[in-house]
Amino acid sequence: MITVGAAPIDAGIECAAISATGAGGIATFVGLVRADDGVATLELEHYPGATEAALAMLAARAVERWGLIDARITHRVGVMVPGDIVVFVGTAAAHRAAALEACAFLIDRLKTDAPFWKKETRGDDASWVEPRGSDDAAAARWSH
Amino acid sequence: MITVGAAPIDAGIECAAISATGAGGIATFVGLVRADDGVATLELEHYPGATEAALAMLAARAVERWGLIDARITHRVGVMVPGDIVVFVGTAAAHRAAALEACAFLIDRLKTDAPFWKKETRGDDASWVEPRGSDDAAAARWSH
Amino acid sequence: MGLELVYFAWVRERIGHGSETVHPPADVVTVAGLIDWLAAGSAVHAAAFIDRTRLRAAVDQTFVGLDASVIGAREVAIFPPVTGG
Amino acid sequence: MGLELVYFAWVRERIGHGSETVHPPADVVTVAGLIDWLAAGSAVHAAAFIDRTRLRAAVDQTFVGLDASVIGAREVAIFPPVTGG
Repeated sequence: MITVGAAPIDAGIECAAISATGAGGIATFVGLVRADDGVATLELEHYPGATEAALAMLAARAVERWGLIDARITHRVGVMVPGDIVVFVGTAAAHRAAALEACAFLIDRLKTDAPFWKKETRGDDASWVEPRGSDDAAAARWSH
Repeated sequence: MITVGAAPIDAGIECAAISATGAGGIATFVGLVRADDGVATLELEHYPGATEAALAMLAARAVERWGLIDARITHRVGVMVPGDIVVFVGTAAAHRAAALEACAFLIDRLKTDAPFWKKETRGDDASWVEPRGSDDAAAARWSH
Repeated sequence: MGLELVYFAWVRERIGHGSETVHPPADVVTVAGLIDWLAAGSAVHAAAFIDRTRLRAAVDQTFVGLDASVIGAREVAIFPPVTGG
Repeated sequence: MGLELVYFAWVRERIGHGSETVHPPADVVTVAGLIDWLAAGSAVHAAAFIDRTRLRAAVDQTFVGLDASVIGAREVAIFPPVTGG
């Protein structure tokens, strides 16, 4: 299931939902806003409709590639503060290797390809985040 | 935190607990009893005291190797049925790669080195599980 | 019937609004041509679109290059490179 | 003061109980020697320990080889290879 919205994400509820598939192995990743470099707020903007479609396509690719039973992506948008959950990714498979790899694939891809734009505020300064090379490298390892 | 006990494991509670560390990235793995090959029940036996100590040492190694903020292992013992959660592993790190790798490391090691013994019942037949070569191979990739 | 334009992130901020409806002439056939036409008609758009290498686009919610066709399109989005989730 | 023995999995099942206290003679100095002494004194233990390659041990909750010392030990565990969590 793909969800993009401004509501706070509850890690427990998300994890319980993907675990309820009853698959043998469930892998999840929870990404939170870090307070690195004095970030006060993180604002995420998305392209309503297109972003959801892009995440659904990404999830479908993971399901096919790793034979997943289910994949779940829940993404928050709007203004967040350090400690808030930005994204939840959950994968369910019969065996653990598939679930773990697919989960890592999804979060790496989400961090690069997904149609989101980030704006950080530090004190009085607000700036749009530029794409990062390290994220591209993390995503590239899945292309073989 | 290391917990080994007979109480059912709640994926939501576990995931919420490790997420509460507020680290940037949280990876979790939930292992459930599969109904493969007609398994009716899975019984896990452990060595009270020694098993907890072994898991604590494993978690400490992961914390050191990946610079984790926290690691959480919750393991069930006793008689379980398909769909029951056997194990929860959660790792918290500033960055996602560390959390994801450490989580995969912990579950691979748990599946081989951890002092547990498994007994499966299928119909009227009960048998102790033999160590599996594929699990050893999964664990060995972390030895470099 | 007009063409719906949507903007995101700093493109949206520089233009001052998230969407607008325009009626480009028939010789505007690509996203790049649309950007040129918008920039020619408005100093605000010209400033927002000044560095074309930093612009990305979607036509009817499909991500495309700036050389993609806008013929028959209902919605064109113009935005900076995505920074991921 | 006796030596506490603990058994797990099919070793426990074959012996019929999970723990017992024994008083081995002074010439029992290794886990392997302890196993030999137990097998010599009881047909049930002999049957449980028949294939030594399938036995593993811990001395005072530290996992060791069968050649490890039991001198001064308070607890020795004998069990099959672990099958993981």
